[in-house]
Amino acid sequence: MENLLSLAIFLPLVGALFVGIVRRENFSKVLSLGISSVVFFIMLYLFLNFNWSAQGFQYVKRIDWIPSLGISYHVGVDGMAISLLLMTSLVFVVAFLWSLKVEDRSNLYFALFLALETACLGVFSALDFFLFYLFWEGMLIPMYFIIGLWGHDRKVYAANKFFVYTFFGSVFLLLGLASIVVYGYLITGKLSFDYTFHMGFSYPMMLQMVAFLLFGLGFAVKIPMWPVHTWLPDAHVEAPTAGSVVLAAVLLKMGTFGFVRYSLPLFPDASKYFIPLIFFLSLVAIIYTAMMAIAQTHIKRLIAYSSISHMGVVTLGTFAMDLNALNGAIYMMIAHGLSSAALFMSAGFIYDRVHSYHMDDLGGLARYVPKLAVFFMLSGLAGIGFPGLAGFVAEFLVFLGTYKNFPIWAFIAGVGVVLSAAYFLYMYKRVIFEEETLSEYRLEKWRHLKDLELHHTLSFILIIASAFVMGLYPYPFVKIIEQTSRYVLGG
Amino acid sequence: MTTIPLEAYLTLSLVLFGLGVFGMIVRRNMVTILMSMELALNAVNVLFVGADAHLSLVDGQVFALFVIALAAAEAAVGLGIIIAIFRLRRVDSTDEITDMRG
Amino acid sequence: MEVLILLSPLIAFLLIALFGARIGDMASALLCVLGGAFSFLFSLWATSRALSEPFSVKLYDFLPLDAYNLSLGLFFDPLSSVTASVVTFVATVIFIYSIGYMHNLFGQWTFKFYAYLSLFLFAMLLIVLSDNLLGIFFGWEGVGLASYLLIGYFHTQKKASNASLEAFVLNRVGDWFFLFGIVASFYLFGSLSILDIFARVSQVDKALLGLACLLLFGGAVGKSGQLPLHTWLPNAMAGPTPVSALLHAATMVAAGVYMVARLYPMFESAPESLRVVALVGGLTALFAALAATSHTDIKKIIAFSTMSQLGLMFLALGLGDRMSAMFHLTTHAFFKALLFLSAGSVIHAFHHHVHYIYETGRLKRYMPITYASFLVGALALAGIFPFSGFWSKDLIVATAYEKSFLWGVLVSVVSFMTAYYIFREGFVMFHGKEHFRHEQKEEPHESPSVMVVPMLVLSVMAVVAGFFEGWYGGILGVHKELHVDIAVLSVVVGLAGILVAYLVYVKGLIDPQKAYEALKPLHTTLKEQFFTERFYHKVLAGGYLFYSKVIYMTAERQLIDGVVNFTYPAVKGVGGVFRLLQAGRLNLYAFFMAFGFLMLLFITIFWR
Amino acid sequence: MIQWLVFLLFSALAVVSALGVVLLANPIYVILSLLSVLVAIAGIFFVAGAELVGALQLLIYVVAVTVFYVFVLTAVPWEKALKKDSHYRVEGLLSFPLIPLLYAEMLLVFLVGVSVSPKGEFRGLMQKFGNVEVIGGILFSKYFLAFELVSLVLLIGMIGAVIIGRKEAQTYDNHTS
Amino acid sequence: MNWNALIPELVLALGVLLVFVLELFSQKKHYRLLGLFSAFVPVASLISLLFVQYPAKTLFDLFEVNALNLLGKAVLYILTSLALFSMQDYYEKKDSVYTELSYIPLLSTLGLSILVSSTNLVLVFLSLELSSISMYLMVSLLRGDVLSKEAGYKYLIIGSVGTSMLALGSAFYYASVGSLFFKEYRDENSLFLLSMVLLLSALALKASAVPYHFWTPDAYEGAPTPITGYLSSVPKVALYFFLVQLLGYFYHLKQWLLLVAVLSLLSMFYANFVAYTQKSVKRLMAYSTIAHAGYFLLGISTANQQLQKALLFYVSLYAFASLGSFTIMSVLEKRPGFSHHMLDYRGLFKEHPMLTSLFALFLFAFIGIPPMALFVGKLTLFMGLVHTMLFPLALALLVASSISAGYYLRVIVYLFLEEGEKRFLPAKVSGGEAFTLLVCFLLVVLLGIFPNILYDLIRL
Repeated sequence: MENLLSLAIFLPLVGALFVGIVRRENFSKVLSLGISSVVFFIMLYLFLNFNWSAQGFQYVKRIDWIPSLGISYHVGVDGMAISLLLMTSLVFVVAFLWSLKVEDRSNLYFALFLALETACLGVFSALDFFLFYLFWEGMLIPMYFIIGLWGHDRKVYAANKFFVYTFFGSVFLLLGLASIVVYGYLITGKLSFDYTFHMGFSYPMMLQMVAFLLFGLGFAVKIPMWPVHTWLPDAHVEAPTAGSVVLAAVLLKMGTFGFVRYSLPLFPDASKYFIPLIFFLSLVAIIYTAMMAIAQTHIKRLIAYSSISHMGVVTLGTFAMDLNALNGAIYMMIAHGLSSAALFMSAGFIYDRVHSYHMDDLGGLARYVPKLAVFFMLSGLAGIGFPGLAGFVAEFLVFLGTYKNFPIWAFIAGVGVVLSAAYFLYMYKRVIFEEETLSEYRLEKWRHLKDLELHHTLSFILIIASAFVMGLYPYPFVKIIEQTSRYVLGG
Repeated sequence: MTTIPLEAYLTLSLVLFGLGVFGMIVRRNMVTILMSMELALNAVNVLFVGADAHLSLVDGQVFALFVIALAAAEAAVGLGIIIAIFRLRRVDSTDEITDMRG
Repeated sequence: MEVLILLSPLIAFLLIALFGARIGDMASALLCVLGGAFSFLFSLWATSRALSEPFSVKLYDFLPLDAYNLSLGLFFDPLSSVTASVVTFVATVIFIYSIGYMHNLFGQWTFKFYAYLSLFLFAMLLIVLSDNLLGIFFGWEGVGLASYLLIGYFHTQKKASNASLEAFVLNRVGDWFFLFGIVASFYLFGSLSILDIFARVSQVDKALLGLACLLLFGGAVGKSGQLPLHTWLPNAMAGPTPVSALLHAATMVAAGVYMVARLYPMFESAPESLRVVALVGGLTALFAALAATSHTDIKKIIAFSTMSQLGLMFLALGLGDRMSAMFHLTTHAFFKALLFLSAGSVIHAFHHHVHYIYETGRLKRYMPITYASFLVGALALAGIFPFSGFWSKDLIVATAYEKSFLWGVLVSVVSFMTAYYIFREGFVMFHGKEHFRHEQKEEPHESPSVMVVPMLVLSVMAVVAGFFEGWYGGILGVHKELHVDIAVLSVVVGLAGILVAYLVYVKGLIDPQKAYEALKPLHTTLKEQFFTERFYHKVLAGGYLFYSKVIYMTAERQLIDGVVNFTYPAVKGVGGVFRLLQAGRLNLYAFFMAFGFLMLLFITIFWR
Repeated sequence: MIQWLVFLLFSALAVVSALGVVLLANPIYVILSLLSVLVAIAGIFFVAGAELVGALQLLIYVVAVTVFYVFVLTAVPWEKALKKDSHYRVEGLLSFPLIPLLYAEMLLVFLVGVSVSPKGEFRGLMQKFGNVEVIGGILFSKYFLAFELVSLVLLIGMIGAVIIGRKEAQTYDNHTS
Repeated sequence: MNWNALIPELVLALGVLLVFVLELFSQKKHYRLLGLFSAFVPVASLISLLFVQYPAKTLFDLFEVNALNLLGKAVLYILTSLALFSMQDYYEKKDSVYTELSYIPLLSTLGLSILVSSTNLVLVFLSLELSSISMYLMVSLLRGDVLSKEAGYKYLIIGSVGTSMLALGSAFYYASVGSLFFKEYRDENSLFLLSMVLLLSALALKASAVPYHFWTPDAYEGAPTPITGYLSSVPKVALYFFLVQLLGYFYHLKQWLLLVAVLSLLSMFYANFVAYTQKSVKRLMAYSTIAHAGYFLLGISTANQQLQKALLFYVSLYAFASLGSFTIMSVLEKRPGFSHHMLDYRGLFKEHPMLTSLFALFLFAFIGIPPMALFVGKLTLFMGLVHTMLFPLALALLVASSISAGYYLRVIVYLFLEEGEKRFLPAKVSGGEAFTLLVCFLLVVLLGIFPNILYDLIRL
């Protein structure tokens, strides 16, 4: 069992090596899809076997790695991690499925994605600071090249901005890690990067605040929180579809995951102290970026801003210091992973067919690609928190939990419900519904647009079906997530 | 043996050292810069010998010997390079060898 | 078994959505009707059970909220089961009607339309039958979505897509309040189940309860198109007429009223909130009636009338009279649907090209059955004895006069205007001149029987429904006396309204066009709904969009991203300055080094 | 007293000549000034009782190194240098305050420090043997490794001067032709 | 006399002698063989390290061996050997064969190797000068290339300023302490302070820290690229191993921390800023070296085991990464017409995927991305700084290193993301270069994943 987890983490990396060695396009595609499916089924198996009533981490594997620095190979999952892992592995299956038609340097493409998968899975399952940071940074390079090599016009700018920005954040994180590890050494005389080792401490307030800010900056950049968010729209706009999917669905979650896994349990007092700050930033993120979203004419940029807005809800719920809110925040991570993946897939599909992301160039697509219109609608509904889809449960839990201690904040944050509907439907109207803006030439040309192909449909179905399952029967998911929330909140 | 205080040696040494540095800053000709460098190295020797006299030791003198030898070696290499530059470029002034900058 | 009430439209929806393209539009339509009909039958059955003994059905555990387990379920009591029956009945009838109405569009993916209708019915039943607030919210949003999709059904038209967007967003504003109402109630009662709430309603803090009620009422305001979230309802008429009839007259918009009635114990315990309900309802009733008097769009007049009637219902609720509100809701469902169907019939006769009453005229010659149906509906709406509207409205009038003379006068005024505007529409369309002549070559003709039969059925209901007043009061456990004086008064007021309309539009006592010219400012104000719509569109929505763009261009691009992007030139610029030190000349190197050494020495000596 | 006098004399000579090294325009005069500095410093060495160093200074520096310079100056036609300014005036002016400042700061430092510096233990030994013997002894015992290193340094200096300075026959011609 | 302690140096010296003699009697055609032989000399010294008993002192305590400096020597020998392996082909292709170059680097390494062990300023002075003069020569020896001569001259003059500072510092040390041996001297003596400033300045000059860095960009750019690789790796390692030992005698001065901090801050920020304006990749790497000098100097800001261990780990691995990247550049430079201008690197990935990926790997290592070993260095450095309560310095390091990411990325952008037309012949990697690259790559990656292999060896 515990080896299964490690197997799932490193299988993609091995696959990447194979892809790099064999260099056959079809082989790469089949292997990537196969490996990611295997990983998905492993994760599903682990998820189903997860015991939500047991305390602590499960499937734990610990091997001494660098004894002199107190670093060990230590992996394991709690409820949040296994949920995120399941979502991640699903998203990667979808990303590979979606990319089956990639022709440009596809070997490298698949190798990079496989490496990225290892990094992403690793981040969520690492129980050692060093290992965590290894995976955390390890995701930078593949993503950099994915954006830089397969992106659109301003790919270099976007890739560099992505890299420098996130690197900037993560060095702060590194310093934060170093600080608490050294503190642990100073008071116990034992140098250890082990997460569980550090869980037992209560740090002095000063250290907590400093470390919280350092960690927080690292996470905030990745989430991204306002005002360090501007890399995200650019990265999304330029990234290839599968890249955007992974970026939105998985990479953004690393930041919020970090808040829940590290900031809250390690620095409880500082977390309480900084609640106003975080809440303010979250509210700005929710409202301000919703405004930014509606101001866009570029669909991917709009979706990117909507992601930031939703991550604002996650941070709000994370720091509401309430079980339900935290459940909701974690639930939102997964729900948003699904919905944003589907949204980016829709946008990418539109680009594939019509070669434009601009609303001014689009319209009336419902008539030409009706299946897409349906899936686009469903993904959008999942995103704006429509009941019956995963997003609603998350939003409801967050608002419910936040309202308990911070009714005004929660109520103001609730305006996001309205604004998100406004920007999504505004976009939907202009892209899918309205036809009056279209020129005759376009209409003529679009008459023969090809609707979703099989692999597209399959990808969408995987994502949307999951969103439905999570929206209609959240009980087991919330129970599993609650396993994390309880220990994080110290209950 | 009446001794001259260390301060005197120090002062002299520093004056000479400073002049050497000053020479390196203001001289244009590559050879004269090398000579200014010799001046600076000699200034060090003065200090060593002075310190020896002050301390009644001989280690400083040994050091001074080494400095002399080293200065000679450095001068030899430096002059070799100057000649090589001159052969290639026909220049002998530092403001003419500024190909690399920034 | 009771779950089948919900499941049959749901299954119809799924079947149509998944296989609609394959089985064709007609089959889809039939499936949809079948789903509605089955649902109706099952609800009748459930009603029969519920009347004797309320019961609830637990579906499944939905969500663990800390210690509390939220499970979804259905609750059947007289109120919900009767409403469910009414809803399914009206829906089925309208589904049938829509086969005729949409027939000319068959072959153009019209199965979507039936899918949406089925989805709507499912969601509506969820509202009606849910045993907890979250379930209500599920349906609440579901009908919102269905309404969005149906309003935007002719999405290639800008009008329709804009209207659908507006409807959804304004509904979402209401939902925002509703959601927080749910949240607030959860903390008040520790549960979301309606039964639990009713059980504990007397034990909680009144102020907080009032707040929760107001928040919940916010949702109702959005859904029922009350002030100030009203502008979407008239615009929603861009959808196909059966949709207007079903969603925007008979059922969906009434969901707000139903919800308040459903949670009435909560509201009752917080009288302050009821006062707000009454105020909003009364204002809306007056406001919408005024707007209706000056509109010329066939459907919009009826839409404003709907708003107005909903306002009356809220007024009744606010004044503490749940029974009359709910009864009016029921009768209103019949006669308003009837009115819409008649209007749809007119529009259908003109091949969907006519939208304004002045483009028609003298249709009674061509469409007698439609004329009759419209007349029945209008008389019911005007509250003329013995049509159903009389019975239900009379109760409200009575309640209003009971509470305060002012409320009574308000209701009377509204009733007067109601009678006036609906007959104005009727007289212009079915009497008067044939305005359509110069545009239409062919003559309009009566609609096919698939449309006519539903109209007839509804006509019958609109006539007889009023006689069930006593029975209805009985099942809700309320008995109200009929006040003869009030009844006479309201009939007189209604007749007066009709008379005025008759004099103006049939006899031509005053030329309406001239009157409009003379009262132009007033006319415009009323027609523009006191400029609220324009204010919302231009100032709120337009302003939001404009400022979003401005902030995007300034704060986002210039300030935040500007700072971020400026780091590169800044670093490069600083580097360019530092770079000057590396000038390439050995002397300068020596100089800088000496200077640097001097500085270091300086620091060393003077650092304390 | 005489020692003082001689010391001052040599110092004055050294400083004046050093000024010559720095300031004179003609490279030949500069070499001569350098020579004079070196001789003066050798004199100071003698005054300080470091006969061996003084002698070696005279031998290595005054003879060998200076010959080097003269040799190079002939190889690199020094007349060319006279055609241009021999100094950078701006840098000179800029660094003018720099050097006194350097002096001032260093003086400030060591005037405080000298008094506490220790006195050595070789005094007796020195009187017993001559300076040369002592240094020789220490050179071949204590500083044996250093001595070997110096030989290597000199070797590399020599080799370096040869391989860099020698005419790179084939390449150079290839490039010019 | 304990000759045992001197075995590695003796082997090295003997090797030098042997090469020297062989060189005298061999002809040009034996150049390859000679080069190969010389490259194996450090390997022999490396093996001989195993026979050294430590800790020990010899030659009247002038020369000391202990676990730490033996490790330093091992790193030095490996680096030298690798540098020599990678050198041969470059000179042949550049048509600039100097048979002397087979032993000059060995001499330089010999000097550095003695430096690491020396406990006396005389020895420090001489060993450092031996290596310096060798390096001046190595920089200047590229046939017909005036840039290398210019670089050599600038290096020599500024280097000799450093020499005179070192000598002056030694003189002050001597005058204040009365001995040329390093010892703990705790009196409040301002002469001692002055000597500290001067010695630190001189060593900073050799380590190319701002404001004594001026020779670095020019020498690095002008020197033949394999020599640049040598310059950026071998002397750095030796210097920091030496500085760590020197630290023990000076750290108690309160100005020490201040001076080191000022030097390192200046270095990191100055270099990271200026690197952005560079057009030549080689010169950019020179500035990167200066920036890294800033990072490394932080490691000697106070005496703390963790900090120094981190520093030594970091600098050793940095040397390998640096040698590797310069080797790649020299491979590329062998193609006629190639300058190191960024535009010449455009689209290189299409032509040489392996080489480019390796280069990118080294560049990412410089940025500090795991799992490359330099990351562990940075992390442990952070930990050390936090441990010694030098939080502001840690923050500065953090900011500086995130600034630095940008210019490395520029190179990577040119390598991967820009399209370039084919202008050069394909580059051929010689066996020696391939070996060097392989070793550097393996060390950088493997020690990143299993840092304790080296980390545990660093025993202070």
